[in-house]
Amino acid sequence: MIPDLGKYADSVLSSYAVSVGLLVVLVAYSVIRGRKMRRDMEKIEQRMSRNG
Amino acid sequence: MIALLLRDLKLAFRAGGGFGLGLAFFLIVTVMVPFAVGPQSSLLSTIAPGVLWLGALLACLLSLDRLLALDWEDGSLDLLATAPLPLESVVTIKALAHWLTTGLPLVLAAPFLGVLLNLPVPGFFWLVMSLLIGTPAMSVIGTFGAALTVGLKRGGLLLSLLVLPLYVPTLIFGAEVARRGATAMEVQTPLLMLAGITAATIALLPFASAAVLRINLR
Amino acid sequence: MTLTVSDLSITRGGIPVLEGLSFELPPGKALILRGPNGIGKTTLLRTLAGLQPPLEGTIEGAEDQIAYAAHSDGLKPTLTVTENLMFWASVFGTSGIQRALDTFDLNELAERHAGNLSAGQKRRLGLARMLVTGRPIWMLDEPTVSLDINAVQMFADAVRAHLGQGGSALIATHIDLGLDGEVLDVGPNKAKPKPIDDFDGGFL
Amino acid sequence: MSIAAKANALWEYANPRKFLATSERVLPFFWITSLACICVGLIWGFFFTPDDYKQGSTVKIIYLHVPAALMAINCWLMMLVTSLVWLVRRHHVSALAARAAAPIGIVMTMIALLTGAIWGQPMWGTWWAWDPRLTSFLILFLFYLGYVALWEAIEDPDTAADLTSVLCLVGSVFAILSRYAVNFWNQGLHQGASVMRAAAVTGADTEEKVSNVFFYPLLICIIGFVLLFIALVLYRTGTEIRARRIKALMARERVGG
Repeated sequence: MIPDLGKYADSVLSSYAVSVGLLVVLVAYSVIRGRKMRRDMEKIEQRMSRNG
Repeated sequence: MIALLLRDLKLAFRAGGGFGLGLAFFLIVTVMVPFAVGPQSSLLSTIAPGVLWLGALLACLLSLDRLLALDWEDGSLDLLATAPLPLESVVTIKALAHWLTTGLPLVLAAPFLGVLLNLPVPGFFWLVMSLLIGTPAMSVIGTFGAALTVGLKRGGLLLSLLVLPLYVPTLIFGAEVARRGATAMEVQTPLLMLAGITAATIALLPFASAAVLRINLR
Repeated sequence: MTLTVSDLSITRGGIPVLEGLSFELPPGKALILRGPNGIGKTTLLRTLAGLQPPLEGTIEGAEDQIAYAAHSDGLKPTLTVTENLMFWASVFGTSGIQRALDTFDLNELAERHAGNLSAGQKRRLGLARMLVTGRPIWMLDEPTVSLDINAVQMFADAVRAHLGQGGSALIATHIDLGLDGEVLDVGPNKAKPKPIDDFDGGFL
Repeated sequence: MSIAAKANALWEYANPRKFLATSERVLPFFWITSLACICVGLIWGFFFTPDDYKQGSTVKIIYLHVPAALMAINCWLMMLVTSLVWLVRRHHVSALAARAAAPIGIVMTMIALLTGAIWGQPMWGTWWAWDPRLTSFLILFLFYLGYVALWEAIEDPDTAADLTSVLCLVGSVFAILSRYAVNFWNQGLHQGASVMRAAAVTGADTEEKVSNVFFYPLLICIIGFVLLFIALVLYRTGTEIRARRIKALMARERVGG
């Protein structure tokens, strides 16, 4: 299925790997941090509304 | 305003003021270069203008974190900010004092260090000229960086990270003048650009520095 | 010049700390600020000095009238007493430091470096600095820290002399200085927290 | 609705609560469309476009390189605009959006630089050349780093927002200056930005055109990157808003509210 990339196969594939990898890391990091902040905010809001 | 300038100069020259630190650093960096790249005089004379410019730039950078930090710590800046003197003038004077105590000595020392690096004879004039025009911009830009990081405990490294990219245009044109001067090429275009950048930063950047300082004093 | 503050609210780090604060400070009077630590006395002084903007309310009669000093003196240890004072005198455009030297009994120390002074002497020099600014309203933040009883007394005398000459002072301190003036307890003006579930630009 | 009223309505999203509610609603759309566009564009580009007669299969790298480079610059522009909005109108969301965008800009710049280096190795015979365009991106990268470092270093959030905004303004001017300086300093061997010229699309200018075969998948990739950028900025701004609220609540707990 992979098309014949000729002698530049390494370059092309590594470009795609690096770019997609970086994008995935960025999205994953954003989502993990986003989830954590969402959780923390709920926790502290609950705690504070309980304590007044 | 004169009083502020005189006080800053006095403080720099008296014990503990750190005057000469930049100069010593400039000397040491220049002396280290041949150890790193080898003693061939042809190579040294090729890289001399760039090395001297970079050395001057780093020496300038070294003294930036003291530029405002001392006045910040002892509360002088609070009182200066409430004084009839506009903060824009204060930062301009501070930059001028920094240039007189750091930039100008570097300019004067550069030709002697040029000898160490085998700088070609026509290069001396343009090296001094480019540094003379370029170092004021480095002081003014540095004052902006110092104002940005003045409230921070360990702002030194951050200050370098913020200021170095801002030094790029000055370094490029300044070193270009020195390089072209050393090879007896036409220097007018980069010289004009360098002078333009210096003039523009001196005219405009103090407003940004003062604004930033006001924010930090809140 | 009377300092008039009406309905002032101030913030620290974006969070309201004091609100609805009103008072007057007429010439010749002192106002002692009281209140627990962290309530915002320093923030109040800085706001009045114009170093930070108030959230709400008005401050009248403060423009170019205030000399502000935090705990630090703004003194340069490598300059002499005279040089330190001369500098501030010329920055504030006032003439002469002789009166300040006389008032604070600094004549004998005039040529000493500020770094060689004792804590009490330094404090006197710091107050002399306030005097050479020529500004009538002094704002002092915990000025008696690190002073012994004698030095505190000298400090109180100095402030009294300043008041006698028509100046005024706003002092955040816990010590009774025996000055002619009122005590302002800012405790009741502590900002009331808003309900936390309706947050806006302030995130509260 | 008149334009003025529309503009006014836009400012309502500067309220953090409103922003959170709205972004939550529209985010799935942006996530899905961006993913779809990037997948379609990359698959089309990777599997169904021919090799370039000169560059061989390395031409496939442009589907990543060009969109990333575009977003690296546009991200800084967006930060510049939001910084200005913060300085002029004091809308917290605006400052936080700038903060949220910066790491995206860093990643985009890294992708542009890395794919450029990987492409340059077979084409120019070197991983790195001090070509003006590459150098400018490297400088842009340094600006991003400084900007993020300043945000991280300052305790007080409003002070941090103010200082980083001023840095962004001043930095923009110096970034443009650096661009000219670098151009002057080295004339370079990089291709012109052929995608953006109308002539390149119509094929009128045969010298440096990106032909239509490459252009459509590239366009889809660019759209995908733009949508991904929007999704990330919206999502990350929401995170920053929450982080900011947590900080404010904790500060209040400390003073004993």
